[in-house]
Amino acid sequence: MNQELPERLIDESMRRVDGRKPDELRPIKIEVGVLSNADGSAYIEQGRNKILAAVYGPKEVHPRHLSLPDRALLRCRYHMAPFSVEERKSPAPSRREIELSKVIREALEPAIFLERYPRTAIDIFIEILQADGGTRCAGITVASLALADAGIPMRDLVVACAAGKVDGTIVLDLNDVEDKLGEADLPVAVMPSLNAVTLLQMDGLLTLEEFEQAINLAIDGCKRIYKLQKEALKAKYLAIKEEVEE
Amino acid sequence: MNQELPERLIDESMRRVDGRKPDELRPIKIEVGVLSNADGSAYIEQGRNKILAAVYGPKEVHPRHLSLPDRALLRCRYHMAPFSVEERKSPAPSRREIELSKVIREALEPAIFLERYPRTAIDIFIEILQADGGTRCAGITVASLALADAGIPMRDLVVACAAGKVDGTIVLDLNDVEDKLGEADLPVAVMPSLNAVTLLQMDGLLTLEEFEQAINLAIDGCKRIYKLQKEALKAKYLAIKEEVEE
Amino acid sequence: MNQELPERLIDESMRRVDGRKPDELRPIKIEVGVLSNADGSAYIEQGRNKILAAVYGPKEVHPRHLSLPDRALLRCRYHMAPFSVEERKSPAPSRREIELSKVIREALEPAIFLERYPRTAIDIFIEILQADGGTRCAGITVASLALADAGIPMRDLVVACAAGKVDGTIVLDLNDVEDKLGEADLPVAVMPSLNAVTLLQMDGLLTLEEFEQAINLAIDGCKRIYKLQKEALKAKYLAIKEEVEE
Amino acid sequence: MTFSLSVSRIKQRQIAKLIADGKRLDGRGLTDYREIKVEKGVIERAEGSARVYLGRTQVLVGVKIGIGEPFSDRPNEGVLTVNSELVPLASPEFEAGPPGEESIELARVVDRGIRESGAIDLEKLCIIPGKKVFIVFVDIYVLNHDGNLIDASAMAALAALLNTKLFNYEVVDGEVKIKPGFTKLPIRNYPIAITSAEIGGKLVVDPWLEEEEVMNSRITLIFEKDGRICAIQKGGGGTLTKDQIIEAAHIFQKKAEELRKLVVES
Amino acid sequence: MTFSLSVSRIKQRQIAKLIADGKRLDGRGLTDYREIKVEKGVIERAEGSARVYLGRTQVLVGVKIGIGEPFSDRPNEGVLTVNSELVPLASPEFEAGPPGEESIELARVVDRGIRESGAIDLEKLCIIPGKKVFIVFVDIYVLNHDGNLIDASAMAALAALLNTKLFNYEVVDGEVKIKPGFTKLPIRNYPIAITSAEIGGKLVVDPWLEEEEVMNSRITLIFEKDGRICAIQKGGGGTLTKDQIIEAAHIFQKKAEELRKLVVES
Amino acid sequence: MTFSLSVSRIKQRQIAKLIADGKRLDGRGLTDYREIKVEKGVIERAEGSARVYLGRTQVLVGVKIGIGEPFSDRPNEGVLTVNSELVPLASPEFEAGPPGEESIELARVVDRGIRESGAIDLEKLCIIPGKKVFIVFVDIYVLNHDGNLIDASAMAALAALLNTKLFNYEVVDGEVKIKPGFTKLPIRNYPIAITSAEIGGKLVVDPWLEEEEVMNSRITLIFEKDGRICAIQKGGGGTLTKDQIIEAAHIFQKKAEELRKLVVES
Repeated sequence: MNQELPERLIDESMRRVDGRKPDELRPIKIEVGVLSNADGSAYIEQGRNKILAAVYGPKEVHPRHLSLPDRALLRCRYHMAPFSVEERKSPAPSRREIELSKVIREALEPAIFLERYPRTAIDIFIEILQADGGTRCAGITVASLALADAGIPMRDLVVACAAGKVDGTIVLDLNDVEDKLGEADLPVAVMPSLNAVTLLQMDGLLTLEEFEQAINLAIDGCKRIYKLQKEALKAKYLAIKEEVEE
Repeated sequence: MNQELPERLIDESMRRVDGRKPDELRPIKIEVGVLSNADGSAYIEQGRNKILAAVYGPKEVHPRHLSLPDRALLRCRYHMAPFSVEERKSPAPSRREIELSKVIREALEPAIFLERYPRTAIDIFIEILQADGGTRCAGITVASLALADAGIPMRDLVVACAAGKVDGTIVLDLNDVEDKLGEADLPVAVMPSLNAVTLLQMDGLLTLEEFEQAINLAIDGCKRIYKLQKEALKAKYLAIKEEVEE
Repeated sequence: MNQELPERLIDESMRRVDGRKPDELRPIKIEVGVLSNADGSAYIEQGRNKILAAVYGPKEVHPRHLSLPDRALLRCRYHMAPFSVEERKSPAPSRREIELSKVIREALEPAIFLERYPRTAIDIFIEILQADGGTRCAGITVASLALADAGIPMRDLVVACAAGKVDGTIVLDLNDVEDKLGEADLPVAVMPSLNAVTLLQMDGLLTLEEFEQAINLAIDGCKRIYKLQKEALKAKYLAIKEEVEE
Repeated sequence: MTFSLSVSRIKQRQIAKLIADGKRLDGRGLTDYREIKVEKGVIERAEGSARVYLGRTQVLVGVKIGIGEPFSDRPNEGVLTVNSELVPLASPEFEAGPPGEESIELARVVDRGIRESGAIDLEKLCIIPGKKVFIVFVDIYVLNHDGNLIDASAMAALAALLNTKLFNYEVVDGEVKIKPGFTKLPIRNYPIAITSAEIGGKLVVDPWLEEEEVMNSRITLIFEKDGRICAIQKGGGGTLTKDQIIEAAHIFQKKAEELRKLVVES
Repeated sequence: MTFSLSVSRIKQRQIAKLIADGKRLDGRGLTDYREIKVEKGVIERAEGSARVYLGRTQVLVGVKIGIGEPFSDRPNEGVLTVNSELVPLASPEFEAGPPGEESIELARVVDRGIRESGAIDLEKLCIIPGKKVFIVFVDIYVLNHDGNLIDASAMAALAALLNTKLFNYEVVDGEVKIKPGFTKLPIRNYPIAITSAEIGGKLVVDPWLEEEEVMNSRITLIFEKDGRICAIQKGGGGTLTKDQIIEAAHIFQKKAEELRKLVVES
Repeated sequence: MTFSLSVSRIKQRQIAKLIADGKRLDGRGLTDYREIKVEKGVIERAEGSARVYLGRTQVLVGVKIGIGEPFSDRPNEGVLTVNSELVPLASPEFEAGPPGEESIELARVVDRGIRESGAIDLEKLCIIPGKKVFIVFVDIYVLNHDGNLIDASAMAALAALLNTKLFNYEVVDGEVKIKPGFTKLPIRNYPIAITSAEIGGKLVVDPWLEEEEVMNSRITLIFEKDGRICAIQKGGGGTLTKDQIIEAAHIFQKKAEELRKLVVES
């Protein structure tokens, strides 16, 4: 029930608790199109995070009066499985989950051509099956692929990654222990090809200089993950192509 | 966390715990038109009570099927701030707040020409910022002013005041300690110029004679507060007049 | 607060804790048409169970969008009074009550000509005033009579009874103690004249042979209660006839 | 809908007209109650219970006894909890779900009558001061709603409390152990609620459903055994005059005496 | 909508017609299961976990172990709690919010299979009698709904329990201290659920979504390791004959044996 | 509706056009705050309180102190709880009921500013390690919503905390006894939130309601007393550039210094 917590988060050779260098991402595995019912879906593993995203829509809005005359209604639910964390989480949405659902929706919204689907709804569901720090960022990364898989037209993929400060050092892509014991966590989402930040939050303490350093590192991480996103999409389409040609 | 409670509520010279005579009201301060968003609003301090009321409407009814074909739907919410009482109150409405919302709505309803606004809603919100006994009465007094400030046509202002029995004596306008330790509390609301009682409740023990004495004293208190209501309304309109004429 | 529990559930002369033989029903008392507001109602006592059922409908559906174009919407609420069991039950519906409401609805549904009343609703309310084991079965038996009393056309009455295993013996119509301490409980509902099982559940451990024996016994019990149902209906109509002829 | 509205208006005028002449649609006089039947002990598994029929209105009250903590400001007193459920079986107007304002008002008015009259000697329900006390759960269960739920519920609650038994117990090492046998719940007062509807300027006692549908307002007075008022509740969006209320108080006081006898002796 | 309704009616007739001939739309025989894949230990942070694929139906079960109080009537036993979430990611029919009747039924049927078969030796989960016991939280998480959630969930729950580890601990001064290392959760039985849909008078095992949409009713039998039935649940508003049920019981018993092997050995 | 929509679009263009020229509809410059008024100690029965007026926006914060258990992973620290209520009195947009996402975000952003800056010395609020600590309830009560609730709420929360008194107490036999008199709540940092709206590519500080209605996105930075950022929250479905954000950070830092003086010295 209780994790053993390390005394130091970065050792003398600048290695982090999981052996990474300060500017190193955790191993990432992405798969697109993993669920048969959803209109689009994707799965990501980033470190020990395991996250599934699904998209339904554009579809009719229920209840009707919520529909918007000039664009699609975008809804998002970030949700943690009861077994995804150290102590079992109650299934009812926590205040944290409600806030994250909001900021994730707002992070994805600028990418979608919502005005093309007035009076419809697009629903994004993000399920955290296992949590290991940085779930909101990985959730945005994978949800953006589920949107693409659903064929929803987008300005760019949205990709997210955190930077932060741990034992006095600015590091990339914090894991659970670094998040809990570190000095600051700065999750950032961007549309890389548009140079646009769509999510920005911060907890902790950073000077303006450290902040600038951290946001640059986070955006750099985003760009590296962006490549993996595009590869995963390509892999999906190749698979389909092969299927069709078989 | 624990108030110190006095042993006697009325001393040998017939003075109450706060120095008042049995038939004396607490100091009252009223202001009309204190919020910019509401259609009407008012604020009252009565002893240590601090209460804000706002009125929205007549306005469209949501959900639609609640609207009435022959008159306006009157809704009322009496609500206590978590910090208004000794021990922090949970924000969820208590059974007491639900009952008081009902009786306050029924106390104000006879004053309003609801039949003039069919298929609309009038919403009354009463927020108890600090509670010191007699909040339902002061809430009615101030809500009635918020209705007038919203320009809702009324048969008369509704004004409320409690009488009760404390250390064997019938007294006017009980404060928190008198309410808790006294023998009876009798809140009354009236439309003074129509000689009509619109709210009547009682807790405690009163003989028929004491009851008659108490209801007479309460109505007398109401009439005194009625004057203060009208002065507060006048002050508001003088202020507006000055503003216009400047 | 604590019932004293017996050591043995069946004695050497094959008598059960309440003196019954293994294949004996508890005393049953049924009355039809006991509430003036409901469209149909009935009351049953089976052992110490005391259960009231009421039916409203066919009637308009609220909210509208729940109505079905080709048949009536059947709704069912199985609910226990707070004082019906050993420890006071919270009034909020428990998971058990929600499941039982579902299986009872599904047990009654096959009997009703729902297709004759498209776009309407039929509501069945079952209130357990006192519980003594076997409430779902007695609830089905009495709800079926309330449906008949409401004049809802049915293929047959539905009647239910449990069999089970207690101290190694297959027995009929388990009471509370037998249910709690016994080895298996098998509630069954049937439409006797149609040879159709409409409810079947089981908890406990039974070999296939025991299962076959138990289901036969349960259905036999159902047929005996079916006679009592019909007598109760007749009694109601005789009473009406007398009233009319008086 | 239009049809039923106008029917109701015609009936409304008819009811009001009759009442103006001192008569009622069901033949009663203005201060007459419907037939009252009180049955005690109808739910054997509850520690106390009673069913009251007031004409076609039917209310069942069950009392359960639990053990729990006292309120911090009353460490030496047992706890009284009154709830009411307007189950949808009882009326087409009632809906399943958490209690609405009508149900909460009903429970709170009955609660006030019991509490303010000191009907239960709560100090005798203290087991270990500040730690363990008996909790008295009074659950009002309306089975058929044909008007005047307050009076029927208050009578049923009193009858159920009069019928309530308390476990014997002993305290061993700070733990409460239940012992065989029971004592009676200590009841020392008998609050009785009397309700009238105001229709066309007149008060009619014990309104049935059709009268409640047309009334302007409602007034309930609860009297304790010595004739003192222990609770009042006005309901409905109409008005009353002070004189109406004071006159009613004298009439109701006598009425309460009659009903008390009926409930206590049942 | 009209369009999809008539499509569904055509499909319904087609499915029923095929079944009458002993065939199914996806090519299976009437008593064939879809392809089953069981993966244990997929969520490392949970004390136990398993994912089951039943054709395109996908269910994840996670087991968490907590410490809490036993039920007062079972002071020497650990507590088993089974919940299910039909998250909206899994189907256009599922909605966020508190569990509905379908979700509650699913959890309770899986719970009954585990509980009635005695699958978990709950007495071994007692830490301090009457005070502290292990709580086993079994959370069913449906990821893709393509029919027969009960069988998939029951398999996933059993597989996850077989994969569950328990903390080592010691009791020091009445407080539980976690010690390094783990033991296995004591499992002593292996309940397997077998479900059929009744369509046009015939029972088809392991219905997929399109069959569930046209079935009249559903019957689930859960068998423990020695072939005894430990739970039954009929679902849906149709009927079955006693003979159908008894015949099914014999067929299902054999089927359960096959599936049990697959789950235990996975 | 159509009418009000087009009005809003005209106003939107007008607001954006003005801002492009460095002006605002209410005459302020792009980095100007509206008039700020801070009143401390307005609710005497609360342990701490303050009301902040930000133009016509009005926020009341009350602080209550309770005693409860610490979090198991922080046995030596008091507990901070921040809640916000957007009561329907404050705006036609607000509805009664459980807090929505906007209300939760507001409370959590204010919470992060207080928590991450270490504003309250929580270790000094420990009474009996692992058992009893002080709980600080910060309740944000919005009374009139005319935009920029975050900054107004954060200021009111800080002002209320600065004004909060703590009971004196002693621990006797493991029980906490309240003694007469008070001490001050130990405050050691002063977080200040600065919020801008992005409209037409420009950032305007302290947006009022009409600006919030037309903004693309919103950015809040909270600064602690030494000028470090302790929390950031971007809101709204628009985008910002990194350069915009970094430039804003420098401007906001100075702004925060000004506001801090105003709140602390009020």
